[in-house]
Amino acid sequence: EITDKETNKTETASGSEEDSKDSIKVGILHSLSGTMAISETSVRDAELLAIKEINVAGGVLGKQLEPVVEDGASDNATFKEKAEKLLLNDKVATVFGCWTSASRKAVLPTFESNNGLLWYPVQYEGMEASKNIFYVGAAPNQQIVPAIEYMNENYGKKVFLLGSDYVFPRTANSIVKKQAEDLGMEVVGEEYTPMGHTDYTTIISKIQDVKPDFVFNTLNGDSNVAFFKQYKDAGLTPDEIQTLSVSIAEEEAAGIGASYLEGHLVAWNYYQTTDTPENKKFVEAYKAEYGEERVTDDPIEAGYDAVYLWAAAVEKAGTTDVDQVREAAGGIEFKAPEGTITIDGENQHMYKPVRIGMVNGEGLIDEVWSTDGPVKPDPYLESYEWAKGLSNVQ
Amino acid sequence: MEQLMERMDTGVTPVLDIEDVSIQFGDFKAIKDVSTSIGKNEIRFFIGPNGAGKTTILDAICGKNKVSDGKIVFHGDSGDRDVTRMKEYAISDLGIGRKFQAPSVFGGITIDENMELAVARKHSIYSTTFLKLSKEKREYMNHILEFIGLKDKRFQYPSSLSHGEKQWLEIGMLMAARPKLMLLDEPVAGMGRRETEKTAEMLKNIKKECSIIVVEHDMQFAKDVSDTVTVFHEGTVLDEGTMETVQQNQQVIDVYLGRG
Amino acid sequence: MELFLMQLFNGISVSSILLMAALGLAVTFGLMGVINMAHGEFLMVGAYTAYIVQKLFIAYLPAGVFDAYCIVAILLSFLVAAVLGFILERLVIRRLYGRAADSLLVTWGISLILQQAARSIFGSPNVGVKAPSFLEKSLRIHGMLSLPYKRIFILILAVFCLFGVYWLMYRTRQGRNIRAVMQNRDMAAALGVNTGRIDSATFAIGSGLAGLAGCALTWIGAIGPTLGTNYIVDTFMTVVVGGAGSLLGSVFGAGFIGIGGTAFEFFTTASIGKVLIFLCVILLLQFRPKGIFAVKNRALED
Amino acid sequence: MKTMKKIKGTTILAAVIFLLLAALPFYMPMFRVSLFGKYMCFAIIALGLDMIWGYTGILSLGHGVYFGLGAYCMAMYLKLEAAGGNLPDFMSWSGLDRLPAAWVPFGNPVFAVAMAVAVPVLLAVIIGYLTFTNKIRGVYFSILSQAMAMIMGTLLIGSQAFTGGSNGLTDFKTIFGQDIHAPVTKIVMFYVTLLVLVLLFALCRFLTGRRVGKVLIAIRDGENRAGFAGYNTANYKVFVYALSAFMAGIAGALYVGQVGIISPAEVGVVPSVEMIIWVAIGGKGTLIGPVLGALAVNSLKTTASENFPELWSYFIGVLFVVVILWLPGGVISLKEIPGKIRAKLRLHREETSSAEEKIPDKTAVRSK
Amino acid sequence: MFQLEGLYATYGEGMVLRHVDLEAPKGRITSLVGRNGAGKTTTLRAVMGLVKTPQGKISLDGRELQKLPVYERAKRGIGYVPQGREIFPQLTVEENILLGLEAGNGKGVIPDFIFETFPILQEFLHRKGGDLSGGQQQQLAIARAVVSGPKILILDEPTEGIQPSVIQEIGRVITELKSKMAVLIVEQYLEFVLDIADYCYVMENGRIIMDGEPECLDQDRLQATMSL
Ligand SMILES: Nc1ncnc2c1ncn2[C@@H]1O[C@H](COP(=O)(O)OP(=O)(O)OP(=O)(O)O)[C@@H](O)[C@H]1O
Ligand SMILES: Nc1ncnc2c1ncn2[C@@H]1O[C@H](COP(=O)(O)OP(=O)(O)OP(=O)(O)O)[C@@H](O)[C@H]1O
Ligand SMILES: NC(N)=O
Ligand SMILES: [Mg+2]
Ligand SMILES: [Mg+2]
Repeated sequence: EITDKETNKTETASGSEEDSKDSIKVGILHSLSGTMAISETSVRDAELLAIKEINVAGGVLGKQLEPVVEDGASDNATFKEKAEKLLLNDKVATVFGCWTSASRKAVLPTFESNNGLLWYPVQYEGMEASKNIFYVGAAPNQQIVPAIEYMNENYGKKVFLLGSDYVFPRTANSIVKKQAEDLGMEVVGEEYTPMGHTDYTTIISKIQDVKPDFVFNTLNGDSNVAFFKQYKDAGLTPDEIQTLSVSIAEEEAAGIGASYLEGHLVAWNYYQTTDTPENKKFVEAYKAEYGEERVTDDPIEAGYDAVYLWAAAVEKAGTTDVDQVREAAGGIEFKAPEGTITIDGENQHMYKPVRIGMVNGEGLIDEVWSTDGPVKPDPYLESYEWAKGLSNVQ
Repeated sequence: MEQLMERMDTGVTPVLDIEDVSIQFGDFKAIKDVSTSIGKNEIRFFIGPNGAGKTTILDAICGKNKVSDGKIVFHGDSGDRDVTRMKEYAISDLGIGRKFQAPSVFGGITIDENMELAVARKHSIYSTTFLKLSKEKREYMNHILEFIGLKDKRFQYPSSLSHGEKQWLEIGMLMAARPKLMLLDEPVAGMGRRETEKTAEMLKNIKKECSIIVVEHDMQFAKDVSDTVTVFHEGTVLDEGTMETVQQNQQVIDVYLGRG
Repeated sequence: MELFLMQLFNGISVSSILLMAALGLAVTFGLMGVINMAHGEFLMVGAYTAYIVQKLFIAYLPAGVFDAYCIVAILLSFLVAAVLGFILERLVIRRLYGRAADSLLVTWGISLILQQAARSIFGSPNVGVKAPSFLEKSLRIHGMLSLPYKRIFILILAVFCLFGVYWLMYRTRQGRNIRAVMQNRDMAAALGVNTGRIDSATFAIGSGLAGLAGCALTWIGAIGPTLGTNYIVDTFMTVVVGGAGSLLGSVFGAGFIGIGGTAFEFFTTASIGKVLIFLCVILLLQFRPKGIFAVKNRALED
Repeated sequence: MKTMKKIKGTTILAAVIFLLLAALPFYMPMFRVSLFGKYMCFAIIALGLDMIWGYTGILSLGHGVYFGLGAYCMAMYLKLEAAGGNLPDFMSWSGLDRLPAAWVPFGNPVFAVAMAVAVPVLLAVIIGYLTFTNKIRGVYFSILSQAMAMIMGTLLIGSQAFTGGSNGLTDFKTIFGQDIHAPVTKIVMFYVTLLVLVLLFALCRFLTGRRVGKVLIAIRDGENRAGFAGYNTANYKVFVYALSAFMAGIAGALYVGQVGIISPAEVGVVPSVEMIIWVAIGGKGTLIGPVLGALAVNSLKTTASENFPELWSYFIGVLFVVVILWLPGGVISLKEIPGKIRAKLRLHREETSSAEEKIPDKTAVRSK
Repeated sequence: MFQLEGLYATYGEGMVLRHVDLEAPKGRITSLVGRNGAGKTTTLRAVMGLVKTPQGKISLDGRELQKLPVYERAKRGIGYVPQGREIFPQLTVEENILLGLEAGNGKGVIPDFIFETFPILQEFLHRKGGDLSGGQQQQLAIARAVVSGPKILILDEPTEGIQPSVIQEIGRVITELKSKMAVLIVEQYLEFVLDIADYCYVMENGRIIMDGEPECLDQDRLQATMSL
């Protein structure tokens, strides 16, 4: 009996045999409950939208995609449990999912030991390149690093680092500190607040006390709302002390309220206002599906892209077999709403354009600066001299 | 004081000396400089008006109340010990057992198990885990269960007992522990005459092994069982002596006994 | 000096917010003994009520009267949460009196349901609420020392609610009945007190206070399905440090955690500050096992 | 007689549950078996919690702390083994260049396993000694323990370089030299967990059957009175609290091996409350109840969330409410229903029969 | 006129009262005696609605009460002094009494006769009820019931824990009260109760086994029942 299971298991989830029927199962794994549901449900929506569009257009390899949605419940162990379930029980061809780095780290061993495939839609801190993950969000050199360069040039050398107390902000800031040193900038404050922290008056007092040229903000979730409301209450404006946030996109902006965010800066690869024909179509489709009220933003777009990228790779490979799909994926281009993105076959990250934006009175984000074209992903920041020693993995 | 001298003369060794004890709640002095001493094998009654401080002083003896002044010295096997700064369980281990005014037994275990906890003399985690009750202890326990009339109900839970039955169970548990000094707060409240008499009989029996302090308002009962009586009034000792002499004291009649 | 004064005000202001958020709990938990884990969700209900009121004002009324939404929102958030509390008490809570631990579990279940309901109705992402414009300014005293009107307003609101609750509980017949019911339900009934009505009313008041607090929270923080989870632990600490069952205790608890917490945060970091203040709570309980303003009572010591 | 019969019923139930678990690998796919391995760890925690809550009346809302300590101790070993002599990855990107001294001995599996048990017990003894001798009781203790869970979570997240921060410790490769993902390893870990569960169950059975168990109940029903009866209640409470921490620590160590991750999300306030829920749903104050509760609640949670990923919170929420309201004794109290019905019938019979016959009886003895 | 007709009462699965008939008219002190565990307390709790009464009638002045909730029965004029005092420990003495006063729809002032009977209550008016001594609490419990001016006063062992001189006082007060209300008293203290009662019911095992005026009761049988 046991050996039976064993063979069953080593077969794993590659599951090309499994989809001999006329549909292909794909997994969607996001937090639909708990604190992270705030951000992740919309990404799930975007992924479902892409699946629907592909199905309408005839599916992949002539088969319809059949999404299997699971709730990671904002809990790392649950993410892992659900990943196993998707790979071993449902034998899905691939999984689109996760938001926090913690959840990605939690499922990574599962994907590796079962040779599954995960498409991760969110910008993150880098220092990782698993052959079982495709990273559709920005690597640090596609968001954090250029953002700091921009701020250094346009706002000044005194930076105050503020983030939520978890891995992404802490690691991002350790990158920023190295970079700041290299640029001759001065880090005048570094604060982390627990997730769900609700009162920023003390930190704002500290900011007022040290008077930085700008605040580099890696707060996540609810905390941003509290921070920006109280920032304004304290009489601070972007004119006095500018902020740049890397985890506030249009959806978060709506939750904070445009009046509190107007004039503040953010850094992403995509905005709802990004002017491409693909984006027009995407925004229209998204709103048509989920309502005029809804906005699109970078992770939502990345989730949407991820599905198309995988579909393209499968078409190219002619199978959903993980190894072959991975093989085929390198170099695949997709005309995404943010512009053309390309899969880097080596580290499985994307070539992406980088954009700095400013929140406007409607809560949407206007681009104020962008790179000329897509930037090559560099998750380990190997091309930066100052980043040496940040990672021991090569 | 005279009383005390008297007893010293007759060679009765005290088990408990209460020396100039005062007890205060906020700025209300419930007990003021009370001194008395309880002899071996003596049944002492504390009587006195409601609120005189009888329960308060029992609370102090068994460690439930802090004493603001004075000493309470227990003369036990392990020498003389001032109990005013000791923890409840340590006082209990010295051999001072207490019955409360409102009946209180453990509701989550059966009557039998209640008795079992009481009869065991060793209270450490080790002994409660590994040691079984000796045969002699079990027999003693059965004997008490019979005596308090709860043998048939022994596997029931105490919640199914009436008020009076609970009183009995508590007295039974107290007896089972074979303390050197028993403190009984209104043991016959809520008991019928018959039960009261039975209790009196029992007290006279156990007196052979220990000393007893009883707080009671039942004068018939006091007359029947007391050796000596201390009358409290507004936190002080009004009189002390045998029931007969105390009953004659006009002050006692005025504040306590009434015309009856 | 300026920084010190600013920090002191920050502390007081955090305290007032905590007090505001904890007052309802001081009633449902401190007084009624229900370990109400759904308290945070009543805050959430109040916050969403404020959101809806604001939406309606924007949709149907001229922009000139927008600021008046604030008054309507305060009243309605109290009412909506109170009604919800009333219904919950009737359906569920009333079977749990005297079963503190069970009340914890059931209200935990209720909090899951309410959170999910908020998600189903309003969606997972946060929604935005704008404070009325007269609260958006701050009273600049000197240099960086400025007191936001919002904070002052919440402080006043908290004090107002505190006195309201005090007056109700200790100065009215209803309050006496409430306290009697909480101490001995059977006997209160035997004295002609309609315990069922008192229970529902008290729980409704506690819930209403939470709703009101939730409305105030919309001006300074996030409004989303998980709003309550951010406050639940802090509010329980607040009530417990001071001594459950004592209003003065809750005031003290709010002050202790608010001022102490911000001070620690100032000298260390937000995370360490939180750790330190909770450590202080644990330490304090060692000396005051029933909270600072523990209700001392001969009859309570079993 | 009656008590004898009752014990027998639950023994049979326990035996059935353990046999079903033992046979699990023969009729369930491997990953489901692993899930049950996880649930059994939860059952161990629940059993320990029941000892302090169901029996002794101490409601701890912070047992995630002890679970976490056990798990982290074990995870440190696994992480070092996975790093294979290098610095664990998270340390380098968090700015460390050398293994912290506290981590060094955890390279030794025996030390790590010993610590997984010793650290929780030690902390429980310290915390327990302070709080119980200082007479912190009831809800005050519960909230205190909740503060501990909060502190633990915050500290773990805040010391990323030493603990892996919010990511926790994960990505293990081998355990005691064996491939941690290999089915054989998983099966072995499953049976080890089951064995530990059965042994601990037996231990608790032994304790509750002895006088010490009665003392615990006495403390629950009236701590002061138990003190007046001569029992040093603080000692007993420290003992049983440490016992439950011991069990949570073991559960943590077993959990990490099977689940392959431990992170602050598993040890904070929310999971600590969930642990209490397993006990309550199963039936506190019985031993098989919490085991059943942990297995059932978690299976149900998994099933519900798989089938209704967006609605499962409703199911779980409603389940808590319904069970606690209508089955205050937990699902285990279902077994009393037949007895209750019988009693009702008996009562009814008595009612009608005495209504008929007793009236003349009474007038007969009336004397005036 | 207060009446119980064929009353049954149960605790969970145990039947405690079996077909109790009892009358307590105004102007008379009716007593209920019996051994420990006979069911006296249960009878009074059944009257108050605190235990289940699956069968039988409870009526006051012709109106049936058995279906009414507890508080409604109190409003209809039952004053209850429970066994074990059951004062509100955290309310002051004054508040405890005021609760009683309001039960009878009385307003505001506590009548003087209360303080004349129980002077200690006046002295400790602002002390918490729970801090009083046992006997003081008992006095408070009686005062709280009497002050509501009920149609029937039911007392469960009111002399328990009270000093002899005050017992006499209580006897006097009850005797005075009977002109204004019916009184039903449960007592173990036979000398006391037979002295003040006009009529006596004897209960055993949840049944009334004798009743009559105290002098007329079969003394041997009474003694036998009480002392079994
Ligand atoms: N914790 C307390 N706080 C305030 N006053 C108290 C407290 N404990 C007792 N008292 C007061 O102390 C006095 C003595 O009370 P105690 O209970 O000792 O009386 P007692 O002699 O036992 O009376 P009884 O015969 O009525 O039981 C009473 O007036 C009581 O009100
Ligand atoms: N809560 C309860 N659950 C089950 N049985 C009970 C309960 N309370 C009382 N009984 C049982 O009901 C019977 C009558 O009890 P009750 O309290 O009415 O007696 P009583 O006549 O008032 O006795 P006492 O003089 O001792 O107060 C007793 O045998 C008792 O065991
Ligand atoms: N990758 C992030 N934002 O956690
Ligand atoms: Mg007394
Ligand atoms: Mg009785």
